[in-house]
Amino acid sequence: MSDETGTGAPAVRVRNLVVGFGPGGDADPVLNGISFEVAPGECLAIVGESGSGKSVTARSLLGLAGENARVSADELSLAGSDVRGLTEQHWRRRRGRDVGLVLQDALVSLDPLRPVGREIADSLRLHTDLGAAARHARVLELLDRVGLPDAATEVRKRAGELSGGQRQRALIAAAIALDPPLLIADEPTTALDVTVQAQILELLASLKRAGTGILLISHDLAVVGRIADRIAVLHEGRIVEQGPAHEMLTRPDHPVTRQMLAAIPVDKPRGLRLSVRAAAPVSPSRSSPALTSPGLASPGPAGRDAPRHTVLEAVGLVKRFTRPGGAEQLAVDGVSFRLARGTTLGIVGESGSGKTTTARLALALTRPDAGEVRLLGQAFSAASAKQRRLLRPGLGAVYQDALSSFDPRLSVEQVLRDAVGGGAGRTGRGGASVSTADRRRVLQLLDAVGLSQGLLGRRPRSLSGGQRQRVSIARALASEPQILICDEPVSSLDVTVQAQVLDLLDELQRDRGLSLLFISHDLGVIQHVSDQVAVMRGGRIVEAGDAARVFAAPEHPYTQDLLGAVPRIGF
Amino acid sequence: MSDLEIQAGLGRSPRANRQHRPPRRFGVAEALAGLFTIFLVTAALFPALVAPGDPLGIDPLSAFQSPSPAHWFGTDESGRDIYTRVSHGTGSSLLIGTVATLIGLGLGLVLGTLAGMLGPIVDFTVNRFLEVLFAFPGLLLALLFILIFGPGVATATVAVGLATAPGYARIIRGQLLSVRSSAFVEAATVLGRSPGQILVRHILPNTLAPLFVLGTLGIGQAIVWASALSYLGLGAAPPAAEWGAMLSAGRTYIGSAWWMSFFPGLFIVLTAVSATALGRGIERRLRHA
Amino acid sequence: MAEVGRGTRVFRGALARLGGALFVLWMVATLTFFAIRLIPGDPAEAILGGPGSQTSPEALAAVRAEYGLDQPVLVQYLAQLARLATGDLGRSYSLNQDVAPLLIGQLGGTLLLAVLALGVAWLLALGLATWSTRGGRVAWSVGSGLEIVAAALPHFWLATALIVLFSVWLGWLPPISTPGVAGLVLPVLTLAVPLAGFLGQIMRESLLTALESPFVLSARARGESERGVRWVHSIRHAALPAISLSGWAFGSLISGAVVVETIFARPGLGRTLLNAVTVRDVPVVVGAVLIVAVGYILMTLLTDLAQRIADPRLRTR
Amino acid sequence: MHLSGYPHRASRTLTGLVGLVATGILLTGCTTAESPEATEPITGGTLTYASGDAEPTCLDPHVGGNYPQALVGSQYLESLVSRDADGAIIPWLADSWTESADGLAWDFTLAADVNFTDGTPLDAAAVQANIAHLQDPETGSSTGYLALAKVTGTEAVSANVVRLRLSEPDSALLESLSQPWLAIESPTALARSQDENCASPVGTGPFQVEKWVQQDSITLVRNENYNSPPEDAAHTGPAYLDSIVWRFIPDSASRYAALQSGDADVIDNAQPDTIVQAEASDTIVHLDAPRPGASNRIELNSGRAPFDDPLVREAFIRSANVDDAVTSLFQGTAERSYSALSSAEPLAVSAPDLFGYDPEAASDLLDSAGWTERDSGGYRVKDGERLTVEFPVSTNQSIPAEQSLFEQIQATAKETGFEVVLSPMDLSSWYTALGESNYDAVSAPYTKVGPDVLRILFHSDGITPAPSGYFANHAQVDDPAIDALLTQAGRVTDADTRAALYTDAQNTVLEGFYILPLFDQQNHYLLGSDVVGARALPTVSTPTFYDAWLK
Repeated sequence: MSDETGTGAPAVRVRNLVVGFGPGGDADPVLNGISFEVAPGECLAIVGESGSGKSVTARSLLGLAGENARVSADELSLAGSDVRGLTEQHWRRRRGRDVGLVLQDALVSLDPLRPVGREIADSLRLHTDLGAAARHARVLELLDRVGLPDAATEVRKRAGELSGGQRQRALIAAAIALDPPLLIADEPTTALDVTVQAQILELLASLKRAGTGILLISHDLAVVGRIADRIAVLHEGRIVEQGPAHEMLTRPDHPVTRQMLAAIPVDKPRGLRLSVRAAAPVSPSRSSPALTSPGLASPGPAGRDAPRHTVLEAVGLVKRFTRPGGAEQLAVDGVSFRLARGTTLGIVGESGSGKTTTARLALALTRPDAGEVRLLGQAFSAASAKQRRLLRPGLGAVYQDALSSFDPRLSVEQVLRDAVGGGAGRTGRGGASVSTADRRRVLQLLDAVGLSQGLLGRRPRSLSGGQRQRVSIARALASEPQILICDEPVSSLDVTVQAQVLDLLDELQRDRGLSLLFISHDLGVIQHVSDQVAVMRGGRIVEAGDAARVFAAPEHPYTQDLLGAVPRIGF
Repeated sequence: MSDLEIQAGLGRSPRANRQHRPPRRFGVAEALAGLFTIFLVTAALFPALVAPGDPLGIDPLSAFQSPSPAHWFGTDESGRDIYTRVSHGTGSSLLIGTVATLIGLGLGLVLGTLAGMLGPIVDFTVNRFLEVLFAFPGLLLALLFILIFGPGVATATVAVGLATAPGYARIIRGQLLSVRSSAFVEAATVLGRSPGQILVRHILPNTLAPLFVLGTLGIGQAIVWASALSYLGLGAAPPAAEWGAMLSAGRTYIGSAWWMSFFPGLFIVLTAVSATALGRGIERRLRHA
Repeated sequence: MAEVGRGTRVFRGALARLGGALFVLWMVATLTFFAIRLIPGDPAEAILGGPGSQTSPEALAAVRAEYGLDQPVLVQYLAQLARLATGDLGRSYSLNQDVAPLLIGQLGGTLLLAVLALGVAWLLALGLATWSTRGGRVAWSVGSGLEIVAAALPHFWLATALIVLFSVWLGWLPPISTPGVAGLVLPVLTLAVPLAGFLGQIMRESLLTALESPFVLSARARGESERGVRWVHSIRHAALPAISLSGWAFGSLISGAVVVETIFARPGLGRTLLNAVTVRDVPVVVGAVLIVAVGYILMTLLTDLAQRIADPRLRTR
Repeated sequence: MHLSGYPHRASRTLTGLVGLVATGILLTGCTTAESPEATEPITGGTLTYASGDAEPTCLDPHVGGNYPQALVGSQYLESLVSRDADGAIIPWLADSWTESADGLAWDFTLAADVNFTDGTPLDAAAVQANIAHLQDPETGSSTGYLALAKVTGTEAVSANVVRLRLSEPDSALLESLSQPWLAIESPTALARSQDENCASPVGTGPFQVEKWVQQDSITLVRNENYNSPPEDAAHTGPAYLDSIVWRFIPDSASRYAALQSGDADVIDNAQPDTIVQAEASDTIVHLDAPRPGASNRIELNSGRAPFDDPLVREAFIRSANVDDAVTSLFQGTAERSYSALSSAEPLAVSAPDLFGYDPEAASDLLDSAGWTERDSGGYRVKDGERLTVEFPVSTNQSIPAEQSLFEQIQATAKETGFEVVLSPMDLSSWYTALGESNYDAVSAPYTKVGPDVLRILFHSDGITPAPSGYFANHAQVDDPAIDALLTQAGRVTDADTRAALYTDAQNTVLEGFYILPLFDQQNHYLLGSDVVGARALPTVSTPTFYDAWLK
């Protein structure tokens, strides 16, 4: 991308923006003096992890930081005019005209009760005196511009009736209805599948080419790399580094930037550490320790190259669901795979491809309508409930939403005790059957997943996402399983935290010779962790094989599309 | 739906947001509610402590006295001290409310558990049954029951219990189903726990925890209902110092002695309000703690 | 999903709902029939004027024959169902007239009361909810406080208070139902206020959820005004749960009508029912219960429909 | 069966012989007392009457026959005879009458050219039809039926002279016939089905039933051809009012509020406190028309323990502080009574000294009766039996003030050691309790003009239930001496002899402590001050609005 800046005033210029909330707001502001500017036809990406203040930045530029927010800046101008201390009325006149906003999940960002056509027409209704007919025409035009085919019918649909991509397009259409010089896109693609993500990014890029200034807010460097001209890294309310995208991605200065870059799994060979090697930090640590140069980790235990025998095998799995209406749907349609000891089988697919159902089948949480799952050479899905229970210790599971997988009433210690103490559950609240052996095991597990004993008493609710995921891994390991089934274990985590968790899994695999069934929508992750890959679509495995081979030379067109869509660093 | 389901549902409101809702700290309302509840409980257990007088002691010559230092809430047509009567009535009113709630909860628990645990067929049946019960609006169910077993405190109490049962049943069922299908129950399964263990360790505790709150909310409603029945002359009978009965007795003299019906009514309302406030408070604490 | 499939599914759904309604009705009839069996004493005697009046054996026998009380229970039950199916609710012991026409006559007044009260309750609730969410902790506390208190107000007490205030002290409104509109004000208020308490709580909760949701943020980001945000976007979301409560509301209104109609001397189902209960007039009570049940079922069906109209998401699913 | 709604009572009333009804129209606290008659009556207007009584299930007082029917019936039905304020029988539909020497036949000459509102002429046949209707079991008449107990047959002596034949002399006949429950209705109308006749009975009265909206109101409109007012009426010709709307408002507070707000012009069953207010206000007129017959009293069941013991009965009576209760509850609107009969009865014997409140005497009596010990509750005990008084209270028949009175008696009697168990119940349960003789004390007000009421109340025949299942002798007085006195008094025609007999009978009853007299049967009407000329009929004190008009 070129750096050429459009003529005229910058779409937005911010100098020393400070935003604080509530009473103590001034003492410890959420945004602590950030400065940036976006020229017309330019895209500035603000990248940071959750809690770094990205969204507040976006909202501050719209005067929507919130009633009890204290916003101050040396300069804050939209389209060349100062917007500091605007009254609510004046702000209203500018919102939508001088700046448009695109939020993350269009399903909830569009009024589910109103036709998208109306939502899009809103800004026209509010800022122009176009008649209904004129507005309608303009709406169709907009939808066409954001690439929604046969707009005429789409306008009458509601958010719920559109696909994720369509929704996002509609939302963008609403934001650009009045061609605002600045478009703020807050994590516009996070909730989307890779292929759709690519399309949306392409749409934004085209808008940029048309001269709109874009402020892209994201947690994912890789994503922004695709369209950003410049990148600003936001960390704890400060912009720690800012510069041309190309340099930022290739020659990062600031440790935080490096850490983020390093954490991107895409194209990182199997076993390469993604996170900093430290006594596994509990959360994106405030003082980020020195980054050790990434190097190839020691090749895993001999097991890896030894003759593989299968530990988990699925044969022709089929699962049907009947929708409320009574219509049947094939969630899983003849899926077969083998998981060899000590290896990782990655299953990748977009939403609705049947990944999760496959995982549940593998865990024998649902009965397959056809086919069977064999665990360590024994019938698993077909076995009696009692039989299955005997086999389960051989199998551990890690879920996407760790929090909901913990009994809200239990503390970390109780959770782990339950897992360790086999039937300990029988004796009411975990504390009841205190056996020092159990206690020791719990501590070992904590240690294994790099959590401090201090957390034992805490409720999972009060832990950070990374910590929760670690606890759930610890629980999965409690029964000394040979197999871990991980269903989207990292998809709700920040990149760096994701990196730590991935590394942790990798370590554990090597130390314990675990076999992993790793399910994710994120090709990058899959590529990084897998020995074998299976690409799923519409309940079928469209392509499977050795990871290296599949990623190097995908055969199935769908796989090729997926790979093509993966956001990569490097130009 | 039942008023209970609404009340209960409200406790589960989404997390607070700075902009519109005040932080869910221990509010003044809850504090006041707490104080009043303490008073009620004291009055119920040791009425003499809060009101030394005799609730039935008549004094014809000082009848119909308006509130005064001597008689805080005034006196009734037989010169009985209203404050004393209201205080001594607390016991019976709370008892009625509590027992009715327990009956309702008990029945609800049975029905709810049947529906929640014994698979789709039972669930379907119970649900239909509940629908049928819901087709009798609360008071009607109570009236029907009284028609059969005749008026009186006992019947009124049971009647209210019955009338509230369907609400409880549906809440409990819902709770059970959501817990059963929750991720942590699945996790326990994956850990190889037997259904029995899971039931004891996870499902029951997580289902029953909210019942306490439900009960608190319910008692308030139950008292209002029971007093309504007494008011209609189908519950407690005078000269019993039951709030509803006192209120209906007082209504005859509403033109000349408003205090006779005002204060008993006030206590009914305050009780119900306190119950609600406390229930919500506890609910929030259970959730966001 | 194919449009055709949807069409048939909707139809099937409607059928299922209708079936469910009929089933509930049948069960209600059955339940009441057998419940009535539990009443102590000889029904025949009750028919002849209740206990106390010592009736001749011949008369009893005659009545038993007339009402088929000498038949086995099952036969009586079926006969009862047959009668109900033909809209025959039997004859009142105490009023010496057929129950069906009697109650139908009473129904109108009660329905009018209920509908008006529902409407007023909605307005009150909506107003309070929107006002109390306008911002500021005070408004919030006041609003929720008012709602909790309102929800806790017993009809009989509220009615008395209103009469004392508006009729006795201010003399503005008649304390009893009079043909005119004035006579409706107090009864309707009495019914509406507590209901508004409940609805208001629901509405505010959902209103807040709506106000906090991203789509409102994006609306604001388009320059939508506060009023716009409320009346164009949030209000429907606030209304949805309240609509789904209408069935319950109807029930509670009927319960309330029993008290209100008695206090305000309004002719109506509730008052008739109460009188019937106090004099143990079984046919009237059963009839009233059945009619209310029918009303409740119709109401829930309507509610379903209303929800589908108000919330397109339900249609597509 | 005859249901009467809260707060009314006296749903079964027989009216009999003799006695003046003090229909003193005390226009208390009424500033409009500047003789309303001074101004010319205005024709027109609608009067709204709010009744606290239960809505009748049949507007034809022949059927059943209770006070609510009498109240409304008095507006559109008329009887053969009436009574003036002094209690003398006066002509009404019958111009004149003669009694045969043996007292076994009465001839009534009917007023000329009187027509029922359906056009049917009033003649002997019409009267015969009415008597037949009353005596027909199918009609289900209770009050009228019993009042005509001695009537064996009727014959039309001529077109307008009808003769009643009796089984034995009945000096109560005229009073019986004066009651609304024996009013004369159009034979054409009576020929219709009972349901029809119940909905719209047809009489000769100043008003006629236009429509009856069940559970709401009865609309009465003026009978334009009215020509049969009783002698004591203030004018002749049609009534002044266009119509009367007869509403039923059981809730006394609402009722009074309605009167205050002008939504009602007349209310009945006024509560003591409202009467007091009314007397204070200058916009409301108080009309006090106590009922004839028995006084309002508590009857003690002498048929079973503990009240089978006269000492215990006396002890109970002595232990009850009625005077204070009446003062506090009725606030001067009711006089304490010490008699078995209404103060309206000239023959009433009053014995204040017998019914004074005297706890000491009471406990002495109990001691001597063997109820010496007291249990933890402070109640008297005898051979392990607690001294308990079962007291079923009909919420339909006892107004709140009365129920409160019982509560106070309960409280004072407790000090002496009686456990009075008050059980409020609906009418049917109440009848059951009485029917099963499952009570020790009961208050069953009884309206019957004249001392003949004593026969009903205290003759041992009254213990065995009548066909209808009702029995009147709740005290279960079974004393041959009293029986003899009463039977004789029922027959003799000589006034002095009867007076003597009834006096003896009353004394015996009072000294036997079978009853605790409380006060006259209260019957208070409140009228808006714009209502002029309303009065209560001297028969059973039901109101008549023939002379009434609205200012």
